Amino acid sequence: MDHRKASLRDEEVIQIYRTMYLARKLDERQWMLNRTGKIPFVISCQGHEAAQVGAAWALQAGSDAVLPYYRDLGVVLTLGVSPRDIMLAAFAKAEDPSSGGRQMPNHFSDPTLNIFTQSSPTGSQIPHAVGFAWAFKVRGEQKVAFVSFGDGTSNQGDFHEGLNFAGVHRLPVLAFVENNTYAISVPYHKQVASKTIAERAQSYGMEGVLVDGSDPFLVYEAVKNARERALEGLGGTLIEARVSRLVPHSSDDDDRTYRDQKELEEEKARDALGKMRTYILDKSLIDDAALEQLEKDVMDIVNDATAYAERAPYADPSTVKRYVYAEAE
Amino acid sequence: MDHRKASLRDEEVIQIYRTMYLARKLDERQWMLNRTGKIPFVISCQGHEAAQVGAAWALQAGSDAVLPYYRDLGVVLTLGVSPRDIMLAAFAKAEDPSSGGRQMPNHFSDPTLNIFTQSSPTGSQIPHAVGFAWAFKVRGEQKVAFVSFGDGTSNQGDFHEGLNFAGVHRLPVLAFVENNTYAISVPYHKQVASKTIAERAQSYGMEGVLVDGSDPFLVYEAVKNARERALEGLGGTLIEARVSRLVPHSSDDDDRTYRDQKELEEEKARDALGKMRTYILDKSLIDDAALEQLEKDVMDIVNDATAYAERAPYADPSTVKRYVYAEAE
Amino acid sequence: MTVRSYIEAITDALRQEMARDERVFILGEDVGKRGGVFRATMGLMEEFGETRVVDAPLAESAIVGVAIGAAGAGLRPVAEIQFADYIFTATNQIMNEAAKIRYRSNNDWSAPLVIRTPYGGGIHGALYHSQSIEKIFTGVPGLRVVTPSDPYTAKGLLIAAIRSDDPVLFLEHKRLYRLLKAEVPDEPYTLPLDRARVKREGDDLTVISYGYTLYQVLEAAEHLAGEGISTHVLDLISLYPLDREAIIRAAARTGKVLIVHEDNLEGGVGGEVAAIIAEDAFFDLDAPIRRLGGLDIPAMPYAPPLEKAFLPQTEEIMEAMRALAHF
Amino acid sequence: MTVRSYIEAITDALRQEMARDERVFILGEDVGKRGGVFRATMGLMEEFGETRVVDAPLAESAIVGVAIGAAGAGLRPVAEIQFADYIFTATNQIMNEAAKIRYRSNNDWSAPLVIRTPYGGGIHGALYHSQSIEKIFTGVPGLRVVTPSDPYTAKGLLIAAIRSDDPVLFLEHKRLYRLLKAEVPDEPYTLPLDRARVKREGDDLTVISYGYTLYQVLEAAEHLAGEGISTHVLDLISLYPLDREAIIRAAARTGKVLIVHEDNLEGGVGGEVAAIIAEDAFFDLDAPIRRLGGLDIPAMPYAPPLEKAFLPQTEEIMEAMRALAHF
Ligand SMILES: Cc1ncc(C[n+]2csc(CCOP(=O)(O)OP(=O)(O)O)c2C)c(N)n1
Ligand SMILES: Cc1ncc(C[n+]2csc(CCOP(=O)(O)OP(=O)(O)O)c2C)c(N)n1
Ligand SMILES: [Mg+2]
Ligand SMILES: [Mg+2]
Repeated sequence: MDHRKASLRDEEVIQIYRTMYLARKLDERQWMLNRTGKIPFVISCQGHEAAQVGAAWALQAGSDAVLPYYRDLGVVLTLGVSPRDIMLAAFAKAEDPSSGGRQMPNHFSDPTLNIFTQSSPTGSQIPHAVGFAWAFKVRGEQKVAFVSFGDGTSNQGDFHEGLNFAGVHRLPVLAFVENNTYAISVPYHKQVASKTIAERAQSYGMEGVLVDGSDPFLVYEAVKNARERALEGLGGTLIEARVSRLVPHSSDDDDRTYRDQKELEEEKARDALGKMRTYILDKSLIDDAALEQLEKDVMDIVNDATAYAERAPYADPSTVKRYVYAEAE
Repeated sequence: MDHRKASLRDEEVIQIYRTMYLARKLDERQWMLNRTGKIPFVISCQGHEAAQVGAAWALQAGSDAVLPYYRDLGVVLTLGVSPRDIMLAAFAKAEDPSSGGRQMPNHFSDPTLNIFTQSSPTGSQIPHAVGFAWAFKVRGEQKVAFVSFGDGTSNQGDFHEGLNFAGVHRLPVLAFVENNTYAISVPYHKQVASKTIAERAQSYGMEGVLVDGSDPFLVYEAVKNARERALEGLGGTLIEARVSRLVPHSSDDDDRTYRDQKELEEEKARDALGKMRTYILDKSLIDDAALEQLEKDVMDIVNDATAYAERAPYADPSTVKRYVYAEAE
Repeated sequence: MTVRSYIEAITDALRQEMARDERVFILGEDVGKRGGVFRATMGLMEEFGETRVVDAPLAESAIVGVAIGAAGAGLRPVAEIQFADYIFTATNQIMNEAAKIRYRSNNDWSAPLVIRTPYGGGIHGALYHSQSIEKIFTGVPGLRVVTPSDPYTAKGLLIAAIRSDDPVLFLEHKRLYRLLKAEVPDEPYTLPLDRARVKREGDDLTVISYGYTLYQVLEAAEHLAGEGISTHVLDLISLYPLDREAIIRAAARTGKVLIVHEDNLEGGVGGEVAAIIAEDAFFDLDAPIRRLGGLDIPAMPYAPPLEKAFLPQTEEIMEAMRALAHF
Repeated sequence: MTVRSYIEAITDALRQEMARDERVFILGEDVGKRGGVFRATMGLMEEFGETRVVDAPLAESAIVGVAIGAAGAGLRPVAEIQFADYIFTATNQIMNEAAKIRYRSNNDWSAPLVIRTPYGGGIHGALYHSQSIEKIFTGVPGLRVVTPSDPYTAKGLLIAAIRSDDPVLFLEHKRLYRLLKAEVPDEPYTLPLDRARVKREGDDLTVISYGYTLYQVLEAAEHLAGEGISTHVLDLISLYPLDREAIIRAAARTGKVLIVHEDNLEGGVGGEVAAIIAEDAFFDLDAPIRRLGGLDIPAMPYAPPLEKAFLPQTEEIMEAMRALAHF
């Protein structure tokens, strides 16, 4: 879609591209670090960036509550998490704002941005988002709770229980499904019994919206509209963005046993990031030189973040017992 | 509806009425026994009998797997559980076939009838039914798994997870919701976010059917059709029967704080049991004298069952440690 | 001071905290119009309105999960699980989420919520309305598990739990709800969440218990006093983390220890209590550490003779106490 | 005999039981085409087909619940929970259903199923891929909880679990999967589900452990042998119900006991073990019963220095052993 139809300014589109590109490069760097034995684990956003950045662009950073999942590098960068923060988590360093190196990377958390702390069990964040939305509603605040997760996760009990609670009380929850048609190795048709995830909204008296996740403007528009409806008191929305997982599930995975590699190559050829690059050039929102400079700047940032994080200290082992319970001030 | 439209023989209709009446009378007797301090607890089928007997009439007793819930006295009587069995459970006597007096009444179980053992946590039986259906499908058996539960229970994670599993594999599961619009004191609109429970079937790629649960023929037809579809390999069905809970949730409940008593009186006046009695007389399926005799016979059975169970011994306390684990033969 | 039952003390605590702090709200099944199936929240919806007392859909994982999110947003949820037997579907939200939120976020976020739930048997509740669940939920760092055994403690402990910045699993023994009445201060007060309390001073043997069985122990102690046996009785109150110092002190005082609880014997909290004593009060011991508990069967059956067979009878407890005293 | 790793022994057991008994089937996440994220079910879908190896939707409560129903219908399910950390949403199905089915139906129905799951840390798994869950699931009458610590035991115990008519939670320490290889008989065999095993005979002190820490203990024992200290080592294997006789015998043999496990110290299985000894081997004891365990923090953190700080190091275990021996 044309970005002007979504009322996005040219400058915003450049920023969207830049954030997608940054996410991709930070992600790729982590794979490299993993393959060279410098970090133990990576889990990727590659192929989801358009949907993530488009969605987060519609949120009010620091005000709306955001409960992302492990792929949402694009979401949190858009909200304002810094590349250094990302790399600090990848290297598990003390300064990592999400957990001080206690959690695996991509378990985002940042109270200054109202990004709630995440765990690994899939779907458990959905009722949390509903709880935030409950608080916003009873306090009369103009905020929504945005929560994201994968297609497989929409089978968890917490998805059902959480969204039903939200539906009964018409709470301002935006449930964002990044449907990449796989849950690790299990393909959609063995995983989800409904044709779309979006149609599950009906069970919760909610709007369900299906959107092409390779187009950030479409996603932006869907989330923006859903946010407005939620703020008008019309309840939450279940938004399904169709995306592509361009790499194995994580650095511990090998997708060759279960994924048609030719199909995957085709998906890579249709990469939303490349499409977006072509778009900004075609629409003359940027010229070649400026784009090159932008991409170079991003690489400098990635390099800086990597170097900074690699040098940063680990938490002192003596801190390992802290913060199990509230400590007296 | 006219019973001939559902291809039910006149004699079957009399049996359906008789079973409904028997369920009601056994149920009423338990309340009396409870109010006179003879048994500690009752949970009722009153108002659900038409739906229960109609549904169970469509099943193959002893062959189909049946996973009822605590209100399903009408279901299990139809399948062949005896009034004495019911009263033995009410009095918690050793001979109670469902648990030997270990469980509360109405936690049905009878391996000879392929009624699987039930617990109290709502909804946990749904995945069990899916497991039975899985076994039937892989063994190529012409059987279905019938599982029932209340409207509130359709909010449990196990409902969602179980039916999605069934949907993915198109398993022969009949999920039967007895929607009495209350979960103890909480009314439907505070409980369930979708307009109907039946429409939740869409999330599972299943058929969803809404049926008037005060008409046993309609329910019979719905379950029969669903059973046939399941046996043809077309997958399960979620059937919602609209019923009325004519008494408090259980003998520990008092519905006066939360339920409009006038509305309740009106529902009682529309009691499906009375409607059915009128129907068989109006259609001249039975004459007054024969009906009176039938009802007297039922009362004799209820009296016999009560007397038998009251006299029956409790399990010996020395048995309390048995059957925690498999015992060597 | 007003004479109140255990459950009245709980209602009193809830009402006072809701009046004091508008962030406090209740959610659970039937807690609103019905006032709870045991009536712990009776009248609170009328008094505080439907946004403060929420009749939640039948879905325990959501009850706890929504409470966690609401706590993250700054509210102070008090979730009710209707019977402890039904808490298990919320295990992930309790153990993997609530208990770990502070730790995993390096103190940035917390989960200040209370989960109240009635546990225990002896009221013809059968296998699914009688369970003692404490053994399952103790041992989860980040979570506090407490249980009061009298009205005074119930009120002060619940207020402390609500004001605490940690998630607290607040276990209420349902057989105690209306069994006893006692003087309870009218004004709000708090009791420490992590302290055991000496219920009776004595010198011949020590009995450590909590919940319903504590009353069997106290009855036995009273009886044995007539035989000249002096019993020291400790009420654990905090089941996790345990009050190690109080346990060691109580054990060391007499050198003879009996531990009694309703939860199944094997794997119950008594094992940890005994282990603490066997490690840190070993040289004070004059006899083997004895334990009595519920049978190692799934839960209390429904039939009265079977139900009764589950728990050690007061006679049996007394016998064990006498044997220890004369050891 | 073939030299196999721990995980190869597990695959071997699965394959042989599936070939022997067509009722046996596997369900879990990624167990099919992917062969499991740790590769325990590698090649089994190819060999036995899609109705015997089922890639289940991402929903743990359904995995266990469907297994229970299938078992009720006469099949023999082996469910895999991908990481033990993700088992908690299935708690209700495990504790309230599987464990209670035989008891509540007075022996009419049963739930013969196995739930396999990798637990434990030390592989950079952080808070949600490192947990020791045994303390949560032990103490549930009707459920067996076992954990092998070597390839030979892994195979024989898993075959026994599959053939058992009881529900078995089969815990596999993921750090052991590829850590060691040993001779494993090629033919199927079973080992008792409820027996501990002496791993090393000795006379100066007894160490009781299981899982990964057992190897730290054995290493320490080997080292201390050089100092003339003779250590008796017991591998619990069955965590519930515990093998009381073996525990008492092992404790009585030396009179000095150290218990070591990876699970958090407070509330861990070691408490029950100590309690058994303090009650039934009291007069044989020559020293306080010592315990070492994981820190009482939510789980192992990700950062290597923090991860390492979680567990007692072998040095620390050795120090405790030495102190006991010289006591
Ligand atoms: C409760 C739980 N079970 C299993 C896992 C292991 N696991 C991690 S991600 C994943 C697949 C998730 O698939 P999906 O929801 O589609 O998200 P995607 O990774 O495809 O974006 C699984 C099974 C987990 N983290 N939590
Ligand atoms: C998991 C669980 N939570 C709570 C309860 C207590 N409880 C018993 S029945 C019931 C309401 C069930 O409502 P519904 O599903 O509509 O069935 P109905 O009783 O109306 O037929 C509740 C909350 C329970 N048995 N199990
Ligand atoms: Mg996916
Ligand atoms: Mg209902």
